[in-house]
Amino acid sequence: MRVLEAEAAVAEYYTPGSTLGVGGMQLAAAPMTLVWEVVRRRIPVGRLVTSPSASIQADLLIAAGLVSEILSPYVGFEYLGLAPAYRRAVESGDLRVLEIDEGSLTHALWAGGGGIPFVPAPPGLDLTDIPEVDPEMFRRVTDPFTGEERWAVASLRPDTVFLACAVADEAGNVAFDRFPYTDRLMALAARRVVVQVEELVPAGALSDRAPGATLPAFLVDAVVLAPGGCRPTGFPGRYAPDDEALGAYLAAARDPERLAGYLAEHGGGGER
Amino acid sequence: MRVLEAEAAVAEYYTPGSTLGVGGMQLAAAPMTLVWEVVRRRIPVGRLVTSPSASIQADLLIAAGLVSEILSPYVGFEYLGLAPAYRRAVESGDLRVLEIDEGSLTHALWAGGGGIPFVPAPPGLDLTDIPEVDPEMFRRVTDPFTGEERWAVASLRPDTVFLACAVADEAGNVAFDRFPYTDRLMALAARRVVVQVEELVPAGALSDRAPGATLPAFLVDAVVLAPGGCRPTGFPGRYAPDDEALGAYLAAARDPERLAGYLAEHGGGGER
Amino acid sequence: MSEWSITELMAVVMAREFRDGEIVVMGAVPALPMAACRLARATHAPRLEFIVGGSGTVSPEPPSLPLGSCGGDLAPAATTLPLPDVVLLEGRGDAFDVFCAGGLQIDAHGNCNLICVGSWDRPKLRGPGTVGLPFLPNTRRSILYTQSHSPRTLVERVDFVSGPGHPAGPDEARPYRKEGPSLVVTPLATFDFSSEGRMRIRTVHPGVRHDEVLAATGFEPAPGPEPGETPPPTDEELAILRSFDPAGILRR
Amino acid sequence: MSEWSITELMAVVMAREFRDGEIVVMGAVPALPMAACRLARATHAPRLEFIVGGSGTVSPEPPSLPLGSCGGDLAPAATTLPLPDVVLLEGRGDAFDVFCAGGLQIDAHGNCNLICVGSWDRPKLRGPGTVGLPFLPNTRRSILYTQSHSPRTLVERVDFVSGPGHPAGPDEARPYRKEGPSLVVTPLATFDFSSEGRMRIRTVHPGVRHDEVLAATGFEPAPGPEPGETPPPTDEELAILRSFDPAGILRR
Repeated sequence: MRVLEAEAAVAEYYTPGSTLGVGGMQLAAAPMTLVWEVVRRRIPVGRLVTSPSASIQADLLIAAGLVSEILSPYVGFEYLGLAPAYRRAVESGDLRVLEIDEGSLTHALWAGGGGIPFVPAPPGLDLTDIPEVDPEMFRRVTDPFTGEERWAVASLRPDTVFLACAVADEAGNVAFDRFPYTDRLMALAARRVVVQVEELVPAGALSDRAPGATLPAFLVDAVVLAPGGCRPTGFPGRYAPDDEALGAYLAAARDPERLAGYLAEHGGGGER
Repeated sequence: MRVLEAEAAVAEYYTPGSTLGVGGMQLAAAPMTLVWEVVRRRIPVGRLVTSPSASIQADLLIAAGLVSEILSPYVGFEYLGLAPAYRRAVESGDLRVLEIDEGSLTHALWAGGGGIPFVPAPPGLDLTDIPEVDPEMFRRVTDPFTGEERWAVASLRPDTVFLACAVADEAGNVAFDRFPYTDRLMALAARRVVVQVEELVPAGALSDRAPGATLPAFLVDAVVLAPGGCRPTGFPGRYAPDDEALGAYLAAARDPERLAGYLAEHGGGGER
Repeated sequence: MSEWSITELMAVVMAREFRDGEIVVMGAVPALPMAACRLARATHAPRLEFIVGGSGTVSPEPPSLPLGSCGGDLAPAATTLPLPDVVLLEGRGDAFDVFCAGGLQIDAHGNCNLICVGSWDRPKLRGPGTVGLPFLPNTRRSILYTQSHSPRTLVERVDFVSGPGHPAGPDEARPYRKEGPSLVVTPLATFDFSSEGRMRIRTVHPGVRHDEVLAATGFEPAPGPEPGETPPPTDEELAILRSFDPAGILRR
Repeated sequence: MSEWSITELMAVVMAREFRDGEIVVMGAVPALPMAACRLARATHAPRLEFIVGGSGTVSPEPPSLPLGSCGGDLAPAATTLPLPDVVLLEGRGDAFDVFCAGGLQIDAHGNCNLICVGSWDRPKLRGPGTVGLPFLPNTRRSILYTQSHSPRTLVERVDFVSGPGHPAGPDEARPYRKEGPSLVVTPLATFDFSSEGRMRIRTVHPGVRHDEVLAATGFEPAPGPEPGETPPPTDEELAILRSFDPAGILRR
């Protein structure tokens, strides 16, 4: 593990065009410092994988025209409404969607973390139209114990994931403070992990954290110090979502003519 | 959730002859208060499922002649040697063994917690002799994405599990202090969960614990207050394994003539 | 009788529907179902527990209702589950009792759709995605709600099933033999389901006419008992509701 | 030169084998591999990390070597993984570099057996069970060790494969194209493996004769270079080793 600037971390650990996983749930803990770095340098994203509920970390990459296809159970802005760029890109046919639900995504990441090639779906999915429209992620499998046919979801290993965590110690261990969401699981499934953190602490300072609340340094490739770097989303226990700044993004993203100005203005330098 | 005496908790939440899961890893956190209750009342155990590495919590039930079959990746006493009753019962053919490894057991419990009927095995198991001797837990499945055949392990839902946790609050939430082992996962897979704890604290006192370090009350059927109740195994952070007491058990368990006396002496009353 | 907002009425209706001891799960924008759960806990269902969205918090009691489902204002709670465990348990089928959900479209059989209006490959409207709605049939029952009661929202058949409701017709077994959707709450009315799994008007909210409900509904409800008026919030219910909604989220 | 125990020698041999930056996993009775890891960290491999058994602790540095692998004396560590995550990652195939393991039997191709001696259904000796040994081929390589070097322990072919080694014969691909077992350490000698995956004597410990090793080995080792003497612990190695073994666990 190394402590790097965002530019170096993204350049070194994300291969343009490969599968990128982005952490953060709803309007919390989006790794915006790292995402802005991708936008600023206009790095193409082959496939974007999100947590079960992404917001601006996905919509911004789509707005910038960088994403070829997306695997996500939800892109939206929760109480602030739909995701403008995502909506427009899907409705126009510019963005390929790999339809998936929260359960299948979570289990696919679990399987990816364990060398497990696929997971049979629990009840529920079979009553939806989802697996029929996504033959890349869903196939029929025969349960060898009962002979029954059911849906299976393929396992998932993002080439790189970007996460926002609370703290890293100087040895590169990271801790999640309150909610690990599926971010921690995404790190287990990833081939490379880049974590932006709010704070750096001395080595050993995380030794009192519970096992499920940390990631050991050997699962983390690079740490980027980025206090406030999840804005305009919030970071639980540190800052709330900035609804005004989110609104400014939404207004720009709804209007392609204003979008270029927004990207130029906000992408010019350090994180917002 | 209810706080009960061991006798009532076992009587109410363990159906004789059903599948019993016992937590604790190696010589730590064995739920001996609850196990002794089964021994004392001579309750037959249809199938005993253990954590990846059990010791006296399994061997004692076998020594008492209560177990029909066992699903366990390891029964032994770590640095103190083999498990005498387990060894004797398997070598004599008195105990049916469902052979399984740590990975398959862990994944089978995960699947049991999620309504997932089976899990394809990661690489490694296919190069062992294990799945061939356990057709109840292992079958060949065809990967619908690659067409390859591989082993699958059936999911597992113990009817009841007995765990030892550090603390319960008065609302019935429990916390694991240091190591959750696979005990926490076993609780997710179980139909009924009985937890013995070292300590009771007021409601709300666990609100600062990390998400992965607790179980909410609605996943716990009964809590039994049993300080020191893991002895002669240890409880991390509270007491170490009692090697002398473990030695006394091992000596008795190796000699069927001394065993009856040991069970009578130690099974007479409260926990040891 | 105090004045109350439609959203407050909806929260009260949902609260009355919960039974003591039930475990409730909810997703994004949790203020309404969370208010309902807290009201139920404060009145007839003290042992009800609820899990709030991606936070995994169990029955949090923040000083004010949260707008979002994953924020720091949901902590601390008495306990919190890691999100992957919540997701896992949603598949188990016997861990949770009630799923509170909605959709861009809800149809006559209680199917929900958060994916798209129009065809999937070239949608007229792309929704955010289905999140956890495929697990709807895995809780013992579900309670559906929408802030928009219109023929576009309440439709005969959803364009895409992303959250399964009752199977159409009397002959098919209900999925997994659970209860399925038991109640739909809108700004105009409440609905339950016929024995054939088709939505029917249960009550009409105070001040709303029956024909207004029909005109706003994009399908013909199943015949049923004469709908009464939705009992309005009592002063006590309203006082309790507002005690944890000092910011008036439910009155916006 | 100080006096040293055979177990101390074994720890030193294993320590020298680790490379900087490797991630090592170990199971029950971890004192020996843990001592080796700590010695490696203190000398040539400061960035090596090791995970201790069911505790999931990462590179703990307790004041004294632990007897068990799950006890409270392993905490605190800089971080700890929940056991299900360690198990998961063992299947991933690229998370861990070295698996330290042993068995009731270890055979000429490095297969391990913790299940039974004799037939599986009616064993002469029932072992404890295989725990995590099926994952042996999933780490980049493995280091095997046993405290008992006898024809009953080191056998031509294990009675039951519970931890896979190299495939027999030159024609089969090695499992998953990883390195497989790279070293076997016993109280008498060290072994490595021929290009055909068969064990061969690498070094003989000081004071042990070559024919003693052969007599204690239940199979004919593959021919190889003339085995040298295992270099004994240096004073520095011994001093470091004993600094975290004040109770002398390795000298018992």
